Amino acid sequence: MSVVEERADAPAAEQGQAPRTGRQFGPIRWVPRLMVMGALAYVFLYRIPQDDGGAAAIAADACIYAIVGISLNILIGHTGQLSLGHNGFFGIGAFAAAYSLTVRDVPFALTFVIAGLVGALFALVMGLVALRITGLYLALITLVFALTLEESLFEVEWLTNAGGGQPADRPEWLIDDANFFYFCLAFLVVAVYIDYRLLASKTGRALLALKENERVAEAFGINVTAFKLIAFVLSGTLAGVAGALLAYRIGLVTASGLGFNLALTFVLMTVVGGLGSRLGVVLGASLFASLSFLLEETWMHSVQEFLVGLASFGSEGAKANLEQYAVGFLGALGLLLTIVQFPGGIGQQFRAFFDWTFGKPFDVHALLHPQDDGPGAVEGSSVRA
Amino acid sequence: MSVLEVRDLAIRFGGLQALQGLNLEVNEYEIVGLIGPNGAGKTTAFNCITGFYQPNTGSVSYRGRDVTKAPPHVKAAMGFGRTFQNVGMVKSATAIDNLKTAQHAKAGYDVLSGLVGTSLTSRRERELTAKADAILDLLGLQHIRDKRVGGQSYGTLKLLELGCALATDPDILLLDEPTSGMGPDESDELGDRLLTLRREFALTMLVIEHHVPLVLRVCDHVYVLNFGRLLAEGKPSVIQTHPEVVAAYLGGEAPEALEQTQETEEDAELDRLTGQAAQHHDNPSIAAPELVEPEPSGPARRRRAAAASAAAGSAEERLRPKKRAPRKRPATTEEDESA
Amino acid sequence: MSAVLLTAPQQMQPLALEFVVPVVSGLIQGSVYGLLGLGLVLLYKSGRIFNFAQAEIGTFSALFAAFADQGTGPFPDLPVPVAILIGLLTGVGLGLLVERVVIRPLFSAPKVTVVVATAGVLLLLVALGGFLSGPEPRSAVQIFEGDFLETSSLRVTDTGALVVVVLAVLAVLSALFFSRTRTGTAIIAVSQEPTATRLVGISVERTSALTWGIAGLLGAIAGILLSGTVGVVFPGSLTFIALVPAFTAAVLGGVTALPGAFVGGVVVGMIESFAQTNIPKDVLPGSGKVVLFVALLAVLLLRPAGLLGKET
Amino acid sequence: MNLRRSRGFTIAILASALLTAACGLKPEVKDALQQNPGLAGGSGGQVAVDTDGDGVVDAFTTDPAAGGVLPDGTTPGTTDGTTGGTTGGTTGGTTGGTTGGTTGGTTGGTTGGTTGGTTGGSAGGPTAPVKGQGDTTGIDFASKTITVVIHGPLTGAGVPQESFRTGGPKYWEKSGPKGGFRLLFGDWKVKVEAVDDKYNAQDALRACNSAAKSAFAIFGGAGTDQIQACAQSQVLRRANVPYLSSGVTESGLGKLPNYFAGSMTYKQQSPLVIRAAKEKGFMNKKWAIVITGTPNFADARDSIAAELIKNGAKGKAGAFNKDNDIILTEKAPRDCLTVGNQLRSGGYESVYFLGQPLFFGQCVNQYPQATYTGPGPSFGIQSVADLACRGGAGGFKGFYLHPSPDKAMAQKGAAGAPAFTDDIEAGIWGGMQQLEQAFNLIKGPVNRQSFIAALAKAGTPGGVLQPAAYNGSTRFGGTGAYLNQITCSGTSGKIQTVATYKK
Repeated sequence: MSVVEERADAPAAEQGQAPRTGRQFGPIRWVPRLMVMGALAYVFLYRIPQDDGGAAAIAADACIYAIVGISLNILIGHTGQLSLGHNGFFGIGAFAAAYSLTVRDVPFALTFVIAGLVGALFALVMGLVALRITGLYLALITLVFALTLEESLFEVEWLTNAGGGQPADRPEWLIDDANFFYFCLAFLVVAVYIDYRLLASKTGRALLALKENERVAEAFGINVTAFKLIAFVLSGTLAGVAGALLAYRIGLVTASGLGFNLALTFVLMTVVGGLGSRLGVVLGASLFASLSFLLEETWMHSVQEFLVGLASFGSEGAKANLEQYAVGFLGALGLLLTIVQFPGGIGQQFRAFFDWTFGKPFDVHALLHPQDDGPGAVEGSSVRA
Repeated sequence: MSVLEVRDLAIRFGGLQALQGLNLEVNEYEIVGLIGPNGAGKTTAFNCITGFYQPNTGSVSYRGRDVTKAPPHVKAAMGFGRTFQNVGMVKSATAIDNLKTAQHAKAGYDVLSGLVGTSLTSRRERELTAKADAILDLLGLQHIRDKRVGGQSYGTLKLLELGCALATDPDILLLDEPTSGMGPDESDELGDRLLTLRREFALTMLVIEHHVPLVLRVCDHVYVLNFGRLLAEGKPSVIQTHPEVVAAYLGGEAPEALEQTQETEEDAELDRLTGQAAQHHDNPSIAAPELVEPEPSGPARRRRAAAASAAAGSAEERLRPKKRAPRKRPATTEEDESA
Repeated sequence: MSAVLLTAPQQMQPLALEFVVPVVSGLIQGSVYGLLGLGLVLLYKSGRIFNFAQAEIGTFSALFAAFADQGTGPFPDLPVPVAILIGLLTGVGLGLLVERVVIRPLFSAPKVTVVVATAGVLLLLVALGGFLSGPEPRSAVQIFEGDFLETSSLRVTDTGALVVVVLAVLAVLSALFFSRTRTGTAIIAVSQEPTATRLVGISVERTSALTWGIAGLLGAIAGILLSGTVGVVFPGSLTFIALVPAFTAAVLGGVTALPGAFVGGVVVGMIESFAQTNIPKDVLPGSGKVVLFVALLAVLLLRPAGLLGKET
Repeated sequence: MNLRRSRGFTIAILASALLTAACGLKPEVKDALQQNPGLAGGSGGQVAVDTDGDGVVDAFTTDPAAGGVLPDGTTPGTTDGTTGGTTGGTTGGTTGGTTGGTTGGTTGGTTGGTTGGTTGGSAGGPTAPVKGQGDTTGIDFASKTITVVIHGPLTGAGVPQESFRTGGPKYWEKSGPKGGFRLLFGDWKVKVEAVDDKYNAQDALRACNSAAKSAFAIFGGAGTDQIQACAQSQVLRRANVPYLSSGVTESGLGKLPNYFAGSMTYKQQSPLVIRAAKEKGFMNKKWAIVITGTPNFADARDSIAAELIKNGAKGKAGAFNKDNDIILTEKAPRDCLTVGNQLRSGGYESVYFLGQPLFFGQCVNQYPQATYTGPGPSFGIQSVADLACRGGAGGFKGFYLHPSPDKAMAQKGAAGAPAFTDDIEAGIWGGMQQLEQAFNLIKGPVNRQSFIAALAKAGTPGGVLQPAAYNGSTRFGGTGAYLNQITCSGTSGKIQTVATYKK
């Protein structure tokens, strides 16, 4: 019975794997794992935030992007609705927070609530559209929706101070970037928990069912309309809150920072991370948030130099300006590789390691044959057209 | 009082009158059969009854209440459990999760407490799992409990789908060809199972079925559809010898050709509705083309059909319509009406 | 249109700002959208793909034409027609390359995956274009340098006029291509029944390559002409300026109907122009976009097949 | 035990670990914050008296308006600083420097004193930077280097310019004695880092905030929105980071304690535009104002409209109308077709144009017949002119007010400078010159507070740029501008300074 009990809470995606032996107990096996965990904790909880080279700020970005990734994954990965307009929900959250704080003097904590609500509201509108328009057309309409927001609502003077941008000052205790990183991390933890609960409860099952086959879902008694909207609202709320965090992270929100590129980056990081894989999405988002920093400040600089060095003509003496393209190049390459070669994304690649860290035997098979059977392999590639 | 009562049901798709003047009644604790040649409108009738289609005229009442306009998920919550002709399940989820998904309407907690993770939620989740396990035990499917359903054989899937329908806690069960893809032994077994289910769960059933021995054995009453109209009704033994029914069924076509009518309906139709091309699942590791491919390619279908008829043994054991009535149907509704 | 303007510009003066100007500038802008839209429609029609890289293929082609025109990189200083030819070849080559490397391995993948992949191609092309050209705007190849028409109230450059003509001709030609030629029908057949077409001896691969080659050519034509009207080209420029309106044009016109791209493009251009001219920025910023979004939404909700599309 | 459950478990552990860590770290971080001296007083444009982390009174008390007494006993004098600066600006400073000797009050002052005293020779009397005094972020005592960051659109949708990167080093690293480093007082060097703001306020702010940690001062290269965003940055204000830029908008910048505009703002330039129009003969024409619809241009728009009305300008239908003759635009170049045709059908002959440079060039292409004028684009006028001439069939003509003069004139004003490739380099050169002049104003040890205090009550004598004068009440110190005429020779633009206007 206990076996059954233990399996009881297992949500859909993780099961149906090749049977694995259970968790190995015993203190000795845990030593290396604890060491790895300790090292990770040291790096992420102390080393990076206390870094004086600006890593804390980038880490905060990574948390914010990861929240967006989780939000987007709820739509694309769990519900099968391709949204190219997430920059819209994200942006409206950012503006709502900045506006309510700076212009309306709303208390700091309340601005997050407002941002979440506004994000949810806009997502609800898009969700209503998604009830009628599906597949690629939905992708297109969300894209146009976000671009329209960018050029219209985000340029409305009273709300956004038009091109000048709406400032959003952090409270005293958050001005330090390390503190702000911990603050963002707390939000990320909540977002991850929500996503975890989502999949562990009936909502996640309902979303998966309606993603695969709306009629089956209906026959199971799932109100497809309601749950689609729930997915949009949840996703919009998370995106809106992430937007508020971004507003405080930068201190200013402008429309130009919320354009098409951002929309693409969001989709890219989610797909490269591995649709349906929570770990992958967080990793992918962090990677994309910090890529340009990594290319500037770490050993990866040599990669960038190599790429820039390849660029030979049309730009004599201006190679320094080419650095920005290294980010796009690597990101795009990562995306194409993911789609064509590793549909499981980063999450798939890291899963063996992650599983091992938390108690499972190291699964070489999963590492070497990423296309077998992983959640990403199925969910990541079966976004409904 | 009858559990389900259908009055003067009619629906048309474009130029095609798919159903006309259908009257049908299912009483408490009955197993009612719905048979007819392909394209007769059986699945369409199911779809109208369960709310997937809105009939143009006519009414559907459930225990005296008019539920014609209720959407499918409401009907499911009301007690309409149904299966699909070509297996309706969440293919990327495991068997146990499908069974839990099917209990959606009876989950007993709301979305928010699910997200927060209250103690009620975890208790209810445990109960859902226990019930799902009980159903697996009942159907003898514990061995595929944690396997993704996408990889299972067709017969297993049909059985599991029945389990899913049971998991919705139905009052009336609508089964669309529950034996398709099963061999004769499995079919017999299913017949026993249906009778057991009726006894144990006090179920009422409406069954679309080709496998005549099964119909004869389990059904209390049979309706025969042809060209969207009611051709005959009555006790199975009477229907069996009904001249018009025999005429409609016994023709020249080989049984193999008739087996080809295992067309998928759901995906093809969805695709048509959304204007999208057929979507192919891209994971080669998942078998069961019936589930994976919206439109199984010709050869595979034929192979399966041949295998099924070989297993069926003697031809008379399976009363099958021998000839599809020659008729022209607009191409657009092909997917709608393959039953 | 131009004839009317030429004969009676003075009388139109009161109406000019509100009506004639948006119509004419909308026509030119819209033709550019339509040109891009034509390639989008072709790919959608043949494979149910929204190609996000379409505009960037155009940018890339325009960049190469500019390289050749200015003698940058490996190119000697070439005359304009040769430069344009190089640009067109670049577009075709890119189309073929994208098909072979990205599209073909994804034949059986869900369409949405393919679409995300084309977005990846878009970013990759921007990056490559950046590596090759640098971020600075580069002056584009000018096919003609004169003015087609100049009155007291508006001016149309030769390039602008050329865009309209080219779009009209191409829209008609491609419609004929699909209805009259074997290759055209083969493309349609492949899109609708891949397996069956393979059985009757049409190579799906070759047809796909052909489609992408043509799409690349259309993209290149759009790119060279659009950069001509704007005057400059830089990595991402066409995507930035025209990709979304082009999509809107394609959908408005009916994404499966080739002349639809023409109609859709012109409608989009005019709607945008009208809104921009007549709704001041302080009343509604980005009015052109808002009106377009509403139009797109309305069309998708009310007539999903588009203005000229057939219900399929 | 399945993975999902274990993940949930893990996440719970992680979450609690994170929270504990965050809470545990907070006091330390707060301490660290408190040790970071130099909290700016929020108002009044003055630098607040501050204590450093040890609670020791800072090396100086600053109340520039009141002419406070420096700890070393000398009275800061405006004239002193200015003359010192003037000579220092070009000659590199031979006089002065003795005052640096004995900065009293704190430890570390002695080190500074010795350095200053022994080396002598710093212009206007700044002492070398001293550890432990004021906020000396961005000063590297080991290599004797002061880091300054320039942000500008190295990339982006404007007219991205490599010159933003090369301009700074050209001043500090290539125009010193024998073409080498230009040395500040006490052989200190200035290292300039260019960071990319992508011509986007958000990225500018990001860049500035991160630069505030490593740079002593920040110089805004270009772009109104970007400059405004940076200047207003919470981080910069709080850490009191000196921020210099050319004059752009006045909106939101007037009260910032750390901001200095080194040239005239757009609003200040409006009367000069009228003057240019009168002198160059395009005043009595039909006027239009084409301006990007951002609040940051509102002051420019309102002031030029008021000036035009005051001077009896004509608009499309008779008298210049404040509403009808202003065309607000989006930022996107695709508006240009519309704008061009609007100008054409309105029959406008003189156009005040304020907007993104690339946009400007493209719009002019659509309607080259008018005479264009305005302040700025504050940078990149050469590429704008090229762009305008290329499509405008050579017909483009414009008179633009600009902080820096044409290349030839700039070269003359910048003795020892390597040849400028364009006006951006010249402009940055001028800005760097101002910066050096500002350094030389400091009495006593160099830190952010003393820098701001010294500059706030004086100004810079100019060189390539016109002089800037600040006093207690304004940070918009520009006193003049150059009128640059743009004409086309073939398809390339020619820029020539035709007048120098004083305020």
